[in-house]
Parts: sequence; C-alpha cells; structure tokens
Amino acid sequence: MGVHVKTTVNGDEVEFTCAEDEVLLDVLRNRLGLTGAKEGCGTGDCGACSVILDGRLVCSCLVLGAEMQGKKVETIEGMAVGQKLHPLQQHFIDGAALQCGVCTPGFLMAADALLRKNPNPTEEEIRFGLAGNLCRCTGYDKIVRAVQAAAKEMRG
Amino acid sequence: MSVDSMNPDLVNKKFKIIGTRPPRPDGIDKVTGRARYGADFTMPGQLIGLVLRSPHAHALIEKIDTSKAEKLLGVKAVITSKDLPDLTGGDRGMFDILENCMARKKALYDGHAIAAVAAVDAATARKALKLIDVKYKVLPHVTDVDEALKPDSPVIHSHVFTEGIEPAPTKPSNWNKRAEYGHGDVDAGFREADVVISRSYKTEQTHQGYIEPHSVSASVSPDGMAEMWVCTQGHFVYRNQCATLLGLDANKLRVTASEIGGGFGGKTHVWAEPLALALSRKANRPVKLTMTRDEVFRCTGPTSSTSVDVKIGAKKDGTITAAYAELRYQGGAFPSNWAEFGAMTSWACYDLKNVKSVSKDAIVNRPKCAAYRAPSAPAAAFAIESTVDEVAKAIGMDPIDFRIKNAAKEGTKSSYGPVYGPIGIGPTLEAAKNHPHMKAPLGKNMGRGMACGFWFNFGGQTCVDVNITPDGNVNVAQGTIDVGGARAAIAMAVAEELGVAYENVRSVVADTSSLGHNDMTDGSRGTFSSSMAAVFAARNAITVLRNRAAKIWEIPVDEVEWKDGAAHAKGTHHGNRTPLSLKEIAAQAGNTGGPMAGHAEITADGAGVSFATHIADVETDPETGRSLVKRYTVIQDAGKALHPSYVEGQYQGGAAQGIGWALNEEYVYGKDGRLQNAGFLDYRIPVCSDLPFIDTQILEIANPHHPYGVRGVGETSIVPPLAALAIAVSNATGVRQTHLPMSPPRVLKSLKSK
Amino acid sequence: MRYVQPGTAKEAATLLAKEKGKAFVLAGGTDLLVKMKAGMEEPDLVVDIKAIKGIKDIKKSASGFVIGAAVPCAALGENKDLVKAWPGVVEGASLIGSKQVQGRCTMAGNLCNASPAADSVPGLVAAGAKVVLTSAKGSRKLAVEAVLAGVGRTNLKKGEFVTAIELPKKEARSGDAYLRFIPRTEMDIAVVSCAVNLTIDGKGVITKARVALGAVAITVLLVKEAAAAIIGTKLDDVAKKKLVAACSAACKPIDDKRGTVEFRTEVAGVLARRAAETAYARAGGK
Amino acid sequence: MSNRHIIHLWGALRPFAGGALSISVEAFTIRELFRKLSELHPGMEPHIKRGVAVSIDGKIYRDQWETPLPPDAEIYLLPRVPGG
Repeated sequence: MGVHVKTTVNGDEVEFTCAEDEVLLDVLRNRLGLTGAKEGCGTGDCGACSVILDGRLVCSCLVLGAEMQGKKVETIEGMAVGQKLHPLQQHFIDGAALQCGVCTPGFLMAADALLRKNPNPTEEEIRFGLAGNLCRCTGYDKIVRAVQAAAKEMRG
Repeated sequence: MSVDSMNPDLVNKKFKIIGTRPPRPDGIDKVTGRARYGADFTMPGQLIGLVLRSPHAHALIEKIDTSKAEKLLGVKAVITSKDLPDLTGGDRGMFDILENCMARKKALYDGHAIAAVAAVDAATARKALKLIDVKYKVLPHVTDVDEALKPDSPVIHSHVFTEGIEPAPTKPSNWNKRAEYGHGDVDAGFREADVVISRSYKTEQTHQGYIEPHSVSASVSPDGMAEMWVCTQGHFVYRNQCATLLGLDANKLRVTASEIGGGFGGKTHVWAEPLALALSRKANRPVKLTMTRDEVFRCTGPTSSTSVDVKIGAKKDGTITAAYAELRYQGGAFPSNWAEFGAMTSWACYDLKNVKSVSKDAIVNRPKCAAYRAPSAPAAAFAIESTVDEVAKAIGMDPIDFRIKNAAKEGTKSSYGPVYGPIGIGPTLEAAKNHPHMKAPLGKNMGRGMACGFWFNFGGQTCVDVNITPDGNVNVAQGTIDVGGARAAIAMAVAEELGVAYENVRSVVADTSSLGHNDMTDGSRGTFSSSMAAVFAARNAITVLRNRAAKIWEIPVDEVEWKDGAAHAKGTHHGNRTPLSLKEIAAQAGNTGGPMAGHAEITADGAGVSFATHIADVETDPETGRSLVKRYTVIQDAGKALHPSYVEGQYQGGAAQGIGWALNEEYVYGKDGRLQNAGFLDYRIPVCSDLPFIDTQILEIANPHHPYGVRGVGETSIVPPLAALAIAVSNATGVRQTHLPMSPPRVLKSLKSK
Repeated sequence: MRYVQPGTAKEAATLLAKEKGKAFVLAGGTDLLVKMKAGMEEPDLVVDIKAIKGIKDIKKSASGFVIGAAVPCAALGENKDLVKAWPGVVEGASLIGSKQVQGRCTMAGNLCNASPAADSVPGLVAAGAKVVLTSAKGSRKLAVEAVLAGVGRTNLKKGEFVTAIELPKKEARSGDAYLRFIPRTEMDIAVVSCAVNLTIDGKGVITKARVALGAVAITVLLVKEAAAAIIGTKLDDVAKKKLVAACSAACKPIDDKRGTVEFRTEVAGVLARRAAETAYARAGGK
Repeated sequence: MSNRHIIHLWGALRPFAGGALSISVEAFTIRELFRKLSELHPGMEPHIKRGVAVSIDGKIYRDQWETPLPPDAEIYLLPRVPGG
C-alpha cells in the first residue's frame, strides 16, 4: 500500500509516501505540513487549494499525490523570498484585499500565475484570470485593485 | 463601566489614527499561508470524525445498528443521539439545537445527522459509516413555505401549535407563529389612496456561502477537562452551548477560536461541535471533525425561502396612505421567528400613518435556518421596495423623490413601534439622488434600480484587556471574533487613546479561559462593541499609568495628565519636568506597583439602527434572460469609520452577496425532498468576472452612544441589493420581476408573459 | 486502488484490458477525482497515461492536427496555429471549468466523461474530428460523435482508450465557433451549447456546414437539419430563422437544476444563430 | 416624578395581558419593569427569560437591565433580533 514519491516543493526536494487515491492537497496539508492551501470544496469549484504545478495553475484537490514524481510544485508558502513579500502579497495587505483571508492563498497563486503570463492585464483579464477563485467577503473589488497595483509595480 | 457613564466628547475629536488605513496585524500570516483556520490545527493523537447523514427529507428512525462499525479495526467511537441525552432542562431552543446536531426519533431533512464515528484516519472512518445500518420509515415531506402552511401539509412536529392566534389552535401544524406589527388603520388608509398596488413575491433559499467549511478539533478528558479549537463567530457562545449540551462545566471547556474563513451568521450556533466533543469523550482521544462542502450546504444553517404579499396605497401627491404586508418565511425543520423579524424590518425605512405587517413562520423539511447577514430583512426589502418603485411610477413620480417624500426621519413612529432618534435614511437617499451614478446614461437592454435597506444593529456583552508589556508596548486581548479586520480597528482605538503608534499595539482574540463572556460577532456588533470596550479599557490603563508616573515623580496623581503617549506633570511646581513616556513608566512598573493594565467588561447597548441606499445598473439579454451587473454603488452611514478600507469591504461584500441572491443563488430541492445542488458548481455565488467594481460612499453621522460615534456596518449592505437588482432588471426588460433569484430561465419565462 | 503510470500506450491498454475490477484512465483527472471524492466511483485501478511518449504533444501535419490525449486544455490556447485554424474548438476547450481546471483537463477526458454538456465536444463534432483509439491489438479511428453512447457512456471497448484527437485540415474560407449558455460568466456547466463549422464560396454562399448542440439530449447532437438550413445561403435572416427552428426542433432536453426544457429549447436556437454569425464572419463572409 | 409608564407590547406578549396593546406599569429601571411584568402577567416570564429588548425613546436596550426609565419615556418591548 502506498506510493513513494520524490518531488520538488517550493524549490526543496521532498519525499513522501501517500495513499494511491490521496490528492495533492491532502499530501501538502497532512504530510508536508503546508496548510496554506485550503479545502473549500474538494471539487475544483472554489480555487482555495490553488498551487502552481510545473508552471501551470491547478487545484491541488484535483491532482493525485501519486502523480507528483519528479514534478515542481509551488505553494503560497514559497511566495515570499526570505523576509521580502512578493508585491502581490504586499498589495493584498496594503489594499485590504482580504477580509477573512481563507481564499487569499489561492487568489495569490492565481494572480501570480496570471501575471507571469500577462504582466499587463486589463481589468477584464484580471477578472477572468481570477474567476476560478471564490471570495465571499470582498465582492472582489479590492482584490482586482491589488492585482492591478502589484502588476504596475512589477512592471516597474 | 456602564455605557451611559461614557462621555461622548470624542465624537468630534480630531483623530490621529482613527480613520487611517494601517495594515492589519494578521495580514502577513494570511498572505503567506501561516494563518491557522479551523482545519489547519492538529492535536496529538487525534482521530478523524465523520458524520452519517439522512438521505431522506422526513423519516422515522426505526433502528440504528452500529455494531459492525464499532468492530472495524481503527474505529474508536461511534455515537448516536443516545450519546447526547437531553440536558437542556426544558429550554426548547437549546433542545432544538441538540436535535438539529443529531436526529433523535426522526430525520427532519436531507442531511440531518444520524450517527457519527471517530477513527484513526479518514479512510477508516468512511468505511465505518458504510457499516452503520439505519432502518428508516420514510414519511411524507414538505419543503415549500406556502405548501407547509396549508392545512393538509404533513405535520413535522406534533408539539408545535401556532403561537399568536386566537383562539389557540387544538391541532399541531407547521405554522409555528403568527405576529403583527404596525399602527393606524390600513383599511381607512387604502380608502384614501388614489393608487393601490398589490403584488406577491417569492425568494428562494440561499446560503451564507463562506469559503471555509466548519471544522472543529475537540478533546475531552475523563475528568471533564476539555478543549476545543474551532472556526466560529462566537467561541464563548459555542462554549456555553456545548457545555450545556454535553453536561460540561463551562470553565473546564476552553475554546480557542481559529481564524474564521467567513461566517455571515452561518457560524453562530453549533452543528458539529457537540458531536466532536461526544466522540472525543467516548474515545478518550482528540477528534477532528471537518465538514465537506456538500455537508455545509445540506446541513448547516442557510436562510429562509420566503413568500410575501405587499399592498401599498398612495395619493397622487406622493403620500403613502397605507402599507400592508404579509410575510411567510420557512425556518427549516424547527420553529423559528424569521418571518416575524422580516415583519419588524419590512417598513422601517418609511414614515407611515397606517401600516401593518403580518408574519407567518413555517416549519419545513429543510435544514434549520441560521442568521444570514441582516437576517430576514433582504427578502422583505425586495418585496416592499419593488412595490414602492411600482407605486411611484404609477403616480408619475421619480422613485427616489417618492422615497425621499415618505422617508422616516427623527421623530417618525417606526413600523415596528418605537419613535426614531436621529437616523440616516434621508441622507443616504439625498446622497444617492446627487450621485453621478444616478445621471449616467444607460445602454441598450440596460436598466437601473435603486432601493433602501434597514437593519437593527446591536451591541451586547464585551470584554477587552489592555496590558502594558515591560518594554512599554501594548497587548490587547479582545473576546469578539475578528471576521474582517476588527483586530486592526481595535488596536487603532487603543493606540488612539494611549497616544502611541499603531505599530506598538497588538490585538489578539483571546480564548474563553482568558476573558469574561463575550457575545458573538453578529448583529454588526464586533467592531462597534469591542472598540467601545477598547476605548474604556485604554482609559482605565491611562488612569493606572498616571498613578505610576505620580509615584515616580512623587507628586499627587491629579497633577499628572496623559497626552501624546506620555505622562505630563502639570501645575506651577512641576510644569518643567520632562514627560515620562509609556516606555519609561513601563520600565519602572516593578517598583511602582507591578503589572499595568486596563480592563473593560461592558454591555454595549445603543448600537443605533442603520440605513443604506444602493444603486444598480444591469444589462439583461432579452434572448437568454441573463443579467449582468454593469455598475453598482453603495451609500451607507457608518457613524464613524475606524478603518475606512474595512468599512468599504463590508459594504462591497454585502452588496456582492445580495447580487448573488438576486441573480443566481438558490437551493434547488427535488420532488424527493433532497437538495440537488449542494456544491459551488451549481450553487452559484458570484465569481470575479460577474461583478464590476463596487463603488462605496461612507456617510458619517456620529452615533451618540459610542465614544467615537461608531455604528455597526456589517449587515445593512445586504438588504437593498435584492430589490435594487429586481427593479433594475424590471426596468431593463419591461417586466416586473417578482421571483428571486432572477435566474435566466425564470427571467426568460417572465418575458414570454409580456 | 492501484495507481500505475505506463510508458507506452500498449502497456496502458493491456493493463486496462486485464483489470478485473473497475479500471479508469487518468489524464487530467478533473472529472475522475471529483467522482472519487463524492464516492461515486471507487476505482480498483487508475492508469495514468501522461507518461506515454507523445501523448502530451500537439502535432500539425498536412492533414490537420493531432492532439495527444493528455494535452491540457490550457495548452491548446497557447498553440497559435491551432487557435488560428480551429478557434471554435479552442473556445470550447478553453471554457471547461476554471483556469485551474484548464491546467489539467483534456479534450479526450471531456469526451470520454460523456456528459451531454461537455464544452469541448460540440466544437469537435462540428469540426468533424476523429479520435484515435488504442488497444493491445492495435488502433482504430472513430468520429467523435460516434464515441458517445449516452450520459456517462461511450462506445469504447474494454481495454481501449483514446490516445489522440485528430482535427482535419482547415478548409479555405471556413470558420468555426462555439457558444454556450451559463448563468454566470465563468465556472458553470453549459446549460445549452452550440458549435457551428461552415465553409463559404467566393460569393459568401455557405457550401458546407456542421452544427452541433450540447446539453439538449443524452449526448451531444450533430444536427443535420440545422446545417441544411444554412447551406446554400448567405446566412440571411430567413436562413437564420430556419437554423433556429431546426435547432430548437432537434432538442430533446430535460428539466433539471440547471435549466428547463423550454429554456434549453429556446436558447439552443439563439446560440446557434449567434455561433453561425461568428463562424460566418470567421470564414470571411460579410 | 412619576415612574408610571405605558409599556407597548409586541404581538406575542399581548395574549398574556388579555390582548391589550399596552399596559401601565410603575418601574424605575428595566429590571424593575421585568420583575413587575412577571408578577403581574406570569405568562410573560418565559419570554423575558428568553430575551426581550426594550426600546426607550427609540434607543434599543438588550442587556442593560439597570437602565433607568425616564419619566414620559416611550417604551416598547420587542423581540430580540438575531444578527448575521
């Protein structure tokens, strides 16, 4: 029973053994202690568990841990560099783009994935880029504004 | 300190920190994934708890056989209602909560808990659930509010006889309560009217839709010592409820609130928590119980579906002569007062000579309703504001002028009884009238709607401790849960009072063993009441600090005053002393009397009622019935915005929830009484691309009952959107929309009747 | 449950053929894992096909495009040649779920999940796409519409799985388009959907057309009457009216939580008209 | 100074006062009011225990039973409304 996997998480090589039917989200949370990704639905409908897998934004609840052999996973825990917050993180705080904060890690991963592909998105591109992430507190207003501000800063 | 002894002299004070927008103390934790929510906590040796739920809407539980599940390797406890004996002492409300947590003789709705297991892991617990054998006798069910009120509806509780009707009924029914509010003579008022319009409206059931499912970790020892880590809007209330239901001493049950991933009223009473405690007690191991999203929708507390009739009479000059409403709400599988609260709020925006609201509360085979942001008010406002709009048009008056003419003001006898003091409905309407949004041109297939909303705010029991650390910084312990940035606002209030920098103050939510009882963060009370307590606690701390400075200086305390974060000696003898900073006083605390602190334990009454006006533009596709919101403006009175960003956030969040309710969110029950859309795929809350920016305008009409003039701001913002959008879609399509949500099939069908 | 990740299609097919219990192919997993989470499926064997050589590639050839079964939908939109040739197919595939789901889901998986509301399928049907099915014995090709047998059912044989989808070469003066109706702007399952693929002559007269409808019957429908309604026309108002009528007539929908019979029947026609207009414009028609 | 007040009742309390819309009670504080209401109309006691809000000249009190009832104040008893 179980699958032994070697993979890279936030640049660190990690090894774990998981059940064959265990999803990446549970591996991250229960085996690797990375609880930044949240289970809001477990069915890919809320985006709270978003991580970046080999450069693509995915819901970690819809990926098996067993599939992770030799992959590169990026999670919210790897977003800041040392003490330096990523501009998106800083603008989310400064712009009050979070209230309860439970969706925030997922939004930050999605926004990061968006800006890597499109450093200068329109408001509409931001809104559709983040449409896979549900937020119930903010009405998305300050989230979109924070992404705009971060994108501007990152473009220099 | 009693509230009335406060001096509201600071209402017009020039603030240094209040009104600015500093970062929140939990910000970095929340953007780095470090913040710990309900499910992010692990207890040593913890088991995983899972719940078996009824697949039937209404069924007798004839037999539960748990023996096979108990024998499964790795299963440490299995519980049924037998493990939760009735310890409520005749408190019917608590008994209903108990029965809602775990079905007793009958399953009352699809998803009602029947049994629960705790096992070494989730896979084992899942297997165990399948081994529990339940024999049901399926009973006829009812899920619609109007059906439930019919005489031939299947009776859900044989002990419920309609309250509030004369003579008292002799047969039980699903109509649990009738109530009536109002004054004057509505029949006479309708006779005076030039125009009378009657309409009937329906709203479907919606859920708060918080992104974090309920999660609790519980540990009970054989000596009665217990701990709970839980996401909740009120850890003290959860403690009290759980202690009552489990027969524990409240002092021995220590509850720590996790960060909360949204609540909006949905985390105001217990569901899974008593089950986790009972499992832990039986297993003598910690138990973690986390709901799935499906469970959140099927078996926590959504809000009522409603059916409302409205009749308004008005003269050609725009005076409303009579207003009548009958409100029918279902409260789920237990008796409730939701329709009554709807009746109380229904006409609160208006100054009416003749007004009457009748409420009928109904029981149906759906989950027990919980509060949802200004509970009961949005559906009532939808019906009333829609009819107000129609009457205005019928007499040829601009709907906003018609509202201004009839708006409640200071001295108005409210529809629920009392006479209003200074209130904000007029200013929000005037602000709306003058807002550029009202004059912006509309495109093809677009319509604009505006509507008002009212909500009672409240205060309640609150504690705050302010502790000065030896290095001269400040710790604040608050007892109300922070749902949207309140820790920042509370720290700001303390910093403002002490005259220190915001960065020198840290506020945390303390556990139930560290403070006295605190009411929940509900009723828009969190920041209102905790900031009031924080101000008083800080002022008490200043008294201590002045005393210590007096000792250091060896002068009378009357000759020490506190300003700009330091003790200043005053009077002719001492005026030239260098002020003593908080840091300097703190350094000498040990030899001036020991630790320094200020406390406040208060009942924060005087929250003051709240009003808002919203403006919405929508575009409706006439060929598909789909409506998109193109522009949205919220205007609301905040009294005083401590941290304006978080006040705006409350306005925007409430508006977005209301937009979802108006357009697409609804519980869909099948003929079998089962919920068909228990997930975020088909329970459609607005996504980012569904919404425009939501403009906000904060009015500040100081609340004289708060030291800084604060009013609660959390809830009122969800009241107007249902009506504002319904009116906007009606204007866009030319067909009055009377059934929410205005889902495309419903709107397209209404267009056929044009 | 066992999880295997074979390196060849033949190996995968053999594993699927030999399994006595419930065996599933894992490509993106965005349907399978949801069903597992809900307890609707409890696989004994999951065959992850993503390590099969070439199965994540998009190849352009003289006869069109070959899209590996494990190509995530997000990659389709990144392939400029594919977007240019088959914008409607890419539109459909790019509407499945969210950006997150896009990073994983595949057209082959979307097809084999056999939901009548599958977003990528009408576009493939309208395009005349074929699937390549591989078994231990070899491979065969099947028209996309022939794969579907009913709700959640396909005509694939045990031990057989999709290794690629073949899109024909885009004809001159042709265009395709896909539209779906959802209540929100994103994240929903299609309540009704339509894809149109058409070719015009130098005068703008439609010479060929394929019209496919989704979520209005137990499978995606290829509606020949709808195509006939516009062939030989310049998509004038009369032709559009006939197209709308033909599409609505072809609908055999159900009432469910997402929509009603009336709604689906009516909106199918609306979408067909709008999709045809877009396809016609893409073909160069004015 | 008179401490006699007209107390307006909401619907659910009226049956316990013979259907009256309001009753007259002598009391200086909310606590005294509740005590006298329970004595005069025992049927109201369970409601008071469950929670009654008191509107005094438009300001709503839920918990502060020491609050004085000023002369000629307008006093309404109301159900305690929950919040979200």
